[in-house]
Amino acid sequence: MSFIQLAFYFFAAVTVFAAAMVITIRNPVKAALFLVLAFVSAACVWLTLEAEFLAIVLVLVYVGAVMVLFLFVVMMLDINLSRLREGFGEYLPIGGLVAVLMVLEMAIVLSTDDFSEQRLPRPEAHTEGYSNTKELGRLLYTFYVYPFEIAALILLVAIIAAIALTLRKRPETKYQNPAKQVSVRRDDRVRLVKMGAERKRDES
Amino acid sequence: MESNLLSLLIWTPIVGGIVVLAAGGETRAPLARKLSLAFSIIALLLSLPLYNGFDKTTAAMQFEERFPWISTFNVFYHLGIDGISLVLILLTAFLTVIVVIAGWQVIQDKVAQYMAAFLIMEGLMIGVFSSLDAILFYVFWEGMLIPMFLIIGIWGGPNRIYATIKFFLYTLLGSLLMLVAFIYLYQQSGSFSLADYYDLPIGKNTQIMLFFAFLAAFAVKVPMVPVHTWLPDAHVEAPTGGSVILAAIMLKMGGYGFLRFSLPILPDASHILAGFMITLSLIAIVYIALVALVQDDMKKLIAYSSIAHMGFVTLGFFVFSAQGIEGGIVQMISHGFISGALFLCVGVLYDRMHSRLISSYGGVANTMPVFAAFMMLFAMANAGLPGTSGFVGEFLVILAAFKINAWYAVLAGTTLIFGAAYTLWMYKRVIFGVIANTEVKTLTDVNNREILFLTLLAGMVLLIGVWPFPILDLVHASVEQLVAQSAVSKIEIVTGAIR
Amino acid sequence: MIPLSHYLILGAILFALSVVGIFLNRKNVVILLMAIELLLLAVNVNFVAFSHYLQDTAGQVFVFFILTVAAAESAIGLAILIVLFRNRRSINVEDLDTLKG
Amino acid sequence: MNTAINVTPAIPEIVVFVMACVILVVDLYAAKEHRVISYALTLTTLGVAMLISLYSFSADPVYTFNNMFIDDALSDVIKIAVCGITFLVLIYAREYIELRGLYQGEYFVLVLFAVVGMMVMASANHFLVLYLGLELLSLCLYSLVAFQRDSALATEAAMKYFVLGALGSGMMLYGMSILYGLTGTLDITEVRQAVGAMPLDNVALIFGLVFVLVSLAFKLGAVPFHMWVPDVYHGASTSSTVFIGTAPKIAGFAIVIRLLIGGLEDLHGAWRDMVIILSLLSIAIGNLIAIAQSNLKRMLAYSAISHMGFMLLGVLAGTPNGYSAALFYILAYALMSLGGFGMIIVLSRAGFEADELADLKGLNQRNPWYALLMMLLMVSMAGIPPTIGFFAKLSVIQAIIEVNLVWLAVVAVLFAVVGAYYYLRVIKLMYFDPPDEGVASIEAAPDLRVVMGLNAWAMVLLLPWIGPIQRVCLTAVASVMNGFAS
Amino acid sequence: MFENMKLVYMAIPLSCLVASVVAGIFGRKIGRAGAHTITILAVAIAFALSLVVYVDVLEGNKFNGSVYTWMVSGGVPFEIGFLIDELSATMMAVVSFVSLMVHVYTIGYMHDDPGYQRFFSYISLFTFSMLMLVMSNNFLQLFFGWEAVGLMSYLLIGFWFDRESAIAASLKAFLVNRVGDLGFLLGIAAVVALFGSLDYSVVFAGAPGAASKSFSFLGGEMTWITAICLLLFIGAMGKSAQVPLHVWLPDSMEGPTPISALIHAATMVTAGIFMVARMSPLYELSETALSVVMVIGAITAFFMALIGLVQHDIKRVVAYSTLSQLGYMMVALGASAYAAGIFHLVTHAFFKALLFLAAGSVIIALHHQQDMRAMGGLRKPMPITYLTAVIGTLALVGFPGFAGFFSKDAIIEAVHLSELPGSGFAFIAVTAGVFVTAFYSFRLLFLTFHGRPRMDQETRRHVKESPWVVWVPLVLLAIPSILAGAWYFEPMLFGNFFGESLKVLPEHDTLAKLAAKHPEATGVALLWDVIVHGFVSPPTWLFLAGSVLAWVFYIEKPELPEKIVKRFGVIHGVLMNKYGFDEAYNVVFARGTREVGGALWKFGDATLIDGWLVNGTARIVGWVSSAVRHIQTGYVYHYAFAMIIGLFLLLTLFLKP
Repeated sequence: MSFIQLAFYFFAAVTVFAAAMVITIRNPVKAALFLVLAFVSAACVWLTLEAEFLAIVLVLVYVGAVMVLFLFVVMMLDINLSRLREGFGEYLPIGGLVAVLMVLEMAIVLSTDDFSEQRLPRPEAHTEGYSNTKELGRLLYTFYVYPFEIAALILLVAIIAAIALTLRKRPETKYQNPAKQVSVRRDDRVRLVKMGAERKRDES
Repeated sequence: MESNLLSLLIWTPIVGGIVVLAAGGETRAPLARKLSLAFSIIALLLSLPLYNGFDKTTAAMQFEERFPWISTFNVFYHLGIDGISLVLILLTAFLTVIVVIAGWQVIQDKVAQYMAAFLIMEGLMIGVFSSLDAILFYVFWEGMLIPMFLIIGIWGGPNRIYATIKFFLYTLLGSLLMLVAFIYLYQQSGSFSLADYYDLPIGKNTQIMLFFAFLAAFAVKVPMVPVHTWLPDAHVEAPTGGSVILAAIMLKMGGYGFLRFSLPILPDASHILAGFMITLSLIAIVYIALVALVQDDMKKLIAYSSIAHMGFVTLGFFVFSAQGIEGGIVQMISHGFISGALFLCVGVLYDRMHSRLISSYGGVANTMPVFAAFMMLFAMANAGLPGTSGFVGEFLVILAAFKINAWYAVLAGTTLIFGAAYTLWMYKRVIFGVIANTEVKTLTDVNNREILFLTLLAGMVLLIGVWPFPILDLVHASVEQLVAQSAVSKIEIVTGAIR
Repeated sequence: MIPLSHYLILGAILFALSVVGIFLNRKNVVILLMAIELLLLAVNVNFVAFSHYLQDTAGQVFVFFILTVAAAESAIGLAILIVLFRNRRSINVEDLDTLKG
Repeated sequence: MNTAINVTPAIPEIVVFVMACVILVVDLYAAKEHRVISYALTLTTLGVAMLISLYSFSADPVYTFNNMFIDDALSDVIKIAVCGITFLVLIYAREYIELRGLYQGEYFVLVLFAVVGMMVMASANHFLVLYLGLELLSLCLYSLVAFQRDSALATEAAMKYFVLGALGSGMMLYGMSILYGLTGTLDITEVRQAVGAMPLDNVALIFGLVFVLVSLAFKLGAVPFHMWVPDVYHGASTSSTVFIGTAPKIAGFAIVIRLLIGGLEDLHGAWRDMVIILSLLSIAIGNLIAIAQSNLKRMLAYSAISHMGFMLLGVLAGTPNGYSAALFYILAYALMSLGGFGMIIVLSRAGFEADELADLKGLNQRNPWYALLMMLLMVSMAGIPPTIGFFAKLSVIQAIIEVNLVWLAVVAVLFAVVGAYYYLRVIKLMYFDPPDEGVASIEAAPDLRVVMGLNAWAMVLLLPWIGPIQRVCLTAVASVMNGFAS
Repeated sequence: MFENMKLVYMAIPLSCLVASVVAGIFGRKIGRAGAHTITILAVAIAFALSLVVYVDVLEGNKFNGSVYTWMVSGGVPFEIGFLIDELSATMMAVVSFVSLMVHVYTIGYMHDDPGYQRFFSYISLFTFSMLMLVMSNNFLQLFFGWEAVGLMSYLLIGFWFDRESAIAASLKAFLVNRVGDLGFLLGIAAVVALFGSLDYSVVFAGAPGAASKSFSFLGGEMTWITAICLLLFIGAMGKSAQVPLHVWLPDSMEGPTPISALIHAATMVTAGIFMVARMSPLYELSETALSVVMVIGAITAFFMALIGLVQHDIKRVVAYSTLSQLGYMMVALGASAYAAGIFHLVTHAFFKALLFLAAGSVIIALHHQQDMRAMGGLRKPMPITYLTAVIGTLALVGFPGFAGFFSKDAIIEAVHLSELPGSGFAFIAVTAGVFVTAFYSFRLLFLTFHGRPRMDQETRRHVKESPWVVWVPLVLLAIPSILAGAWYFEPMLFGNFFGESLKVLPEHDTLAKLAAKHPEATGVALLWDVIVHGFVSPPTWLFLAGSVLAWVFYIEKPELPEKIVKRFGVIHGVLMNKYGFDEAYNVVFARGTREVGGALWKFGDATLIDGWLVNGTARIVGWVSSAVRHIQTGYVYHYAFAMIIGLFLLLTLFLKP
């Protein structure tokens, strides 16, 4: 068994284990962490496929940003952990059965000739000087410019939507408006009241 | 012949209905009434040139109009009439006027909607009788359901919602199967034109399947046993005008369908299944008559009698002779007048006493002699007395059936007894006898408006009874052609050409 | 060497796990979102593997876009989650049963 | 590599996209009382995009963006329809969202982005583009459902929609990945060529196909992938429902065409039977459950499911006529559905949703005009002539009879009768039942009234133009098939 | 005499029609006097013109032609037309004469009735219908008239529509007649099927050629002609009240007495006789049919007469007498002595109308008391009525020289000479019938006019002779009751009076054989010969025996009947119950059909079709719907699960490795 095989099977096993933990573990924080593990090991699997750029992106962007977002949300929401896993076991057998059946069925199909080594043998490794990143980058900005634009749009939508959905003005919160503070004028704050001079009221 | 008379005849009442709907709000009922009467009379007048200009010597379609409509399906706006259509159109135009008059004072609630519904239905019904394109036919055929649904549902009796939904779904189910058959035929012939259907060779089993599909639609409309149970409910609950149109015209659409579609398009299946159809018809005649005998609701009784009478229509059609078919047609026309008239009579009583139960009445002749006389005439016509229109069709059908099998005629002939029994027994309990209660005692006889429409109907009933010649003269050429068409097998061509 | 099908089966297992995770999980919506991430990961494994074995970069480009979309998706998903939590003070999946029948 | 990209065919998308950004900015600076500017701009944008698509309508396909973008008759038809329907949706929605505090620039922007997504889907000739377009649309829709932030129902619906939608997308991606692995390409034209060269009973091919099909079924809401439909339709604010229930259906049909017909037409033998199952189940379950509903929106949702079943009848026929019939059906359905949900908006007031069936009681007495309009819509949905709903059903049934699936046609019409029952019940409520005591009178803005009237009367008034419309559908479908044939 | 006889023919029925319509529709405007004036005028015109036609026909001017084409269908023309020959001319004269008498009589009888105009309208319309019937030249019009007289009978029996018994009787009459009509209609259908025409002349011309055509029926062979004749005879049984369709006639006495005289004695009920005679060219071709006619007639003649013995209602006695006499006529027809049948029809029309009107006169005098047990001794206060009643009775029982004698005697003789199966029985029945007839006739006479008055004092004091409008018709009818027999005896029976209108095959010609018995005589000599011979013939002895017995029972020993009734209680009971026909019909038909109908309705329509199929389907759909909706649990994981299962199933179903 070559190193690369060893690496693949090891990381594949870790990925599967981590994924299984994600869906079964009680604590959502731990689940998120297992998800991180799954992603990282998946990135390693990808490395065996010479997809270096994607592997790095997966770790940097996904683990770095998205998972953190997850954790943030999980921790921000005040969730009653004790209730979270009640009755989980009841559904495990049927869930497991479905999962096993599906995997079996899929495995049978995926082991057919179409994906065999005869038809699609593992290609030779890339030569020195080949840059996966460069190649992808070139394609993204030229050939895939149209999808790229759409992806931009999607991100824009995500921003708008996320803000529109979550931003709320709390009437009860007190906050300062610096612009208003800065642009304040004297007249706004001080009122000069002109009064007549004081006179003794001796006549009265 | 270049003419757009048929279109005019179809669209005038429909547009009229919309105008009435728009013009007559809740507060403007009198205007709505007058407008409706005007439009229905215009339609009736429009049908007169149709009659005058009709060439009785030919079976060809006349007053044809043909414009492409849905080119992707070869659907045409194709109208045209032969004698059979013509008589039914005349019937429709005539009865709509009657119905408008009949609803004049009786309907006080949502007058404009009521009148508009009838006007729109008139247009649609005339459309049914003059369509030469299957899709156009279907559109008119089904379009009618909605106004009728509303008429029963809004102005109907206490159990109206059950009745109207039953009516609607029953009919819809049958019609949709017919639609499937139409499409199948389109698939074979490449068009929805009836003329193309007529020329289309069809294999035996296919014919039988198609026949049942058509049967589903037509049998429900006619209605034939065992898909008749919507009719008593619908009739009982419908307002008088609704019952009249339902019995007088809508049922005829089923019979018309047999003549226009089943017989000429599927001659072999019609012959193969003739025994079946005749059996159903005879069951309708005997079984329904017995059932009618025990009804205690006048409208239900008349409704059942309608079913029995329509049994004659289908019986006549499926003996495949000119006499039988002509008998069936005359029976349809006559039943249109008679059942319409009887429903109006019940309506007259109902308007006064708000009961349709036979047991609520008794001795009405004492307080409403004129009405009693009218109703006697219509009851006798319903019993098929010679000299009234009710006799002509039954007579011809029995003659025709006798030639096929004497026992058919014997069973059909029992209507002579049963028809008289249920009609006159009802008449006896309602009209004759001593005054049953104080309500009957205070009844007032028919007013001028009621006399007007009853007289018009009585005139028609007697006229046809005494001289049915004109009707038969009109349909004669068409029926001859129909008989010829239904006598030619279509299977031969298929076996020769394809299989 | 590693046959393609092994990668695909890895993808399949991840797919199955995530799917099962969605219907097995009855308490916490966040886990659902995570299962969805797993689902996308499964697909990505497939694409990357195919891309490699086919010697075609299109697959990798696709994965790149999937990652992008997944990020956007989780942003919106979490946003909805927050709104939901604000409304109900709960992200229990079993509590999401007002709409039914 | 071709660097000189022809962007002309994509001008409608670009216009909408750019304008969406403009509106986003304008809205930031416009005071609340001037928000009508955003609204007007949005409508203008949609109108302009529609006109451009109309203007550039041509049967010959034009490929651009390295074959990822296709501009053919189908895409034009769908873009016109989507823009037009969305235009009407916004008119319907205006007063409603104003009254419920949803009248924000973001709302319009999201709608516009959703439109862009649909347009992208319509023109996609590449799995990636298709996926991105779909996601663009889906993300906008999730947000629109959740947009009524203070509504527990809306957020619940959004959450469900989101989870299931992501699952659906995942399935589509998985299917695409398998197809990619088999064909080595993501370009739909090339996929088709590659599939054509393969044995059609290839297990892996079918495997991929099933996943793709399931995701399509999900997007259309076909049973058993329909579960999100009633909850989302019900939970979302009606202004969002009216959008979700109409334009995206058309876009969904576009991807069905692009994937199943554009890409996998050769597998028709395989997917036909699957679609038969889906469509029968949809017709049956949709119609059956709709009967038991008491909520109008929910009832319309189930009716949508059954309508999708009918639409799929046309698709499964696998003939140009069938596809054209399906396209016609989906267009007609969008219009009917628009009116149906629109009526709920019309009858609703501030703080009151007229989405229960009981709210329709005695409508004829309260307002005969609206009762008539609603009746037209219901009749059309039930497929009873003389309305376009009937002609839509006619077309699809014709299509399946053409391929000798008469039994399917018969089963379909039987369930159509079942379906007619609950549409009738609506009419019954409006016409036969007395109104509840103390119901407020109906006040709707003039623009709303006009649109409502036009929408409902279109059911009947479009009759003379059914032929031309169907011819356009046929052209659209033919352009897809010819595009691949050449 | 007239330029265009066709117009005359048309004027005869139409005058009645017009009068009827005027009296019916404008009755209130023209008032009582107006109504009776116009109708009587019309009937008088009809009668006068009928005489003209009669004379004209006797001069040999016959007519057969159509008035207008009713319709044409399947190549068969259906026409309305007239056949004027000896038979129809005779009938027209009789009908219009009796009708005229009854019209006049009605003025008196219905004097106080609120439905005066209506009544005149009805009887005019009836006259119209009856005339159309007898003048018809085809089966269609025959059936028209047939049904129309049935309708008028219905309306007139139920004239007093607030009397439960009257309207029940009218309905019964109509329905029983309808049973006959069914047979009649089927007969017509058979005629059309066999001959392709409804025209008498065509049919009769084709009949000999079609005589051998047969069909299998209940395992045997039957000729079409037999079938037609039997079917038509069913119609005749209904209209002429032959057993077992006789049940309506006694009940029809609920109608006003003029009606009983006109319709239920003189004219309408004889329509069956007329029809069979008219169809003689057909009946002659079927011995089976003739036999049936004869046997049915004989049964009716004898057994109905027996019932007459025990009736107390004066009109009912006359009614059963009518039944019996109709049976005599039928027997004559069955014996191929058509002329004798018609002859008896004519004489019977006069004397039975007379008897009814006389009975009516009594009823008026006693303020609508009809029970003979409350009469008696009316000879003195009502001499004219008494006298005419006696004349009627003598004519009925066949006292030699009176009208009934000639006709009845001829029938008995003819039956005696007939060789058809059943003629033996028929002969015995009609002969015994003479005795019974005499007994009940004189019973009536004695109970009514003789003996001790049994009415209450109040009535007795007011009893007086009826007004002239009542007794004049009695007198006018009494004259032909005496003379008609002698006048027509020779020409009708032996003189080929009816010419071509009646057709008798030589081997059936009983009258010819009868004529052979009196080979030498003609004119008055023959008459004398017959009368003298009559006094020594068995029928006369029988009638004398009957009258004497009646005298003993009701004048000499009035207590005797009581004893006999006690002694023969069973027989009396059977007779009182009219052999149980009414009860049986009630149970089997009236109640039976209703119960069957109710069961069919309840089970077939309500339970099976509506309950199970229609509502059942709806219920199942509703149930399924409410069950299936619970699939939509609201839980997102269930939704996801459904998707997975869907995916899984599709994969499993369609992946074929």
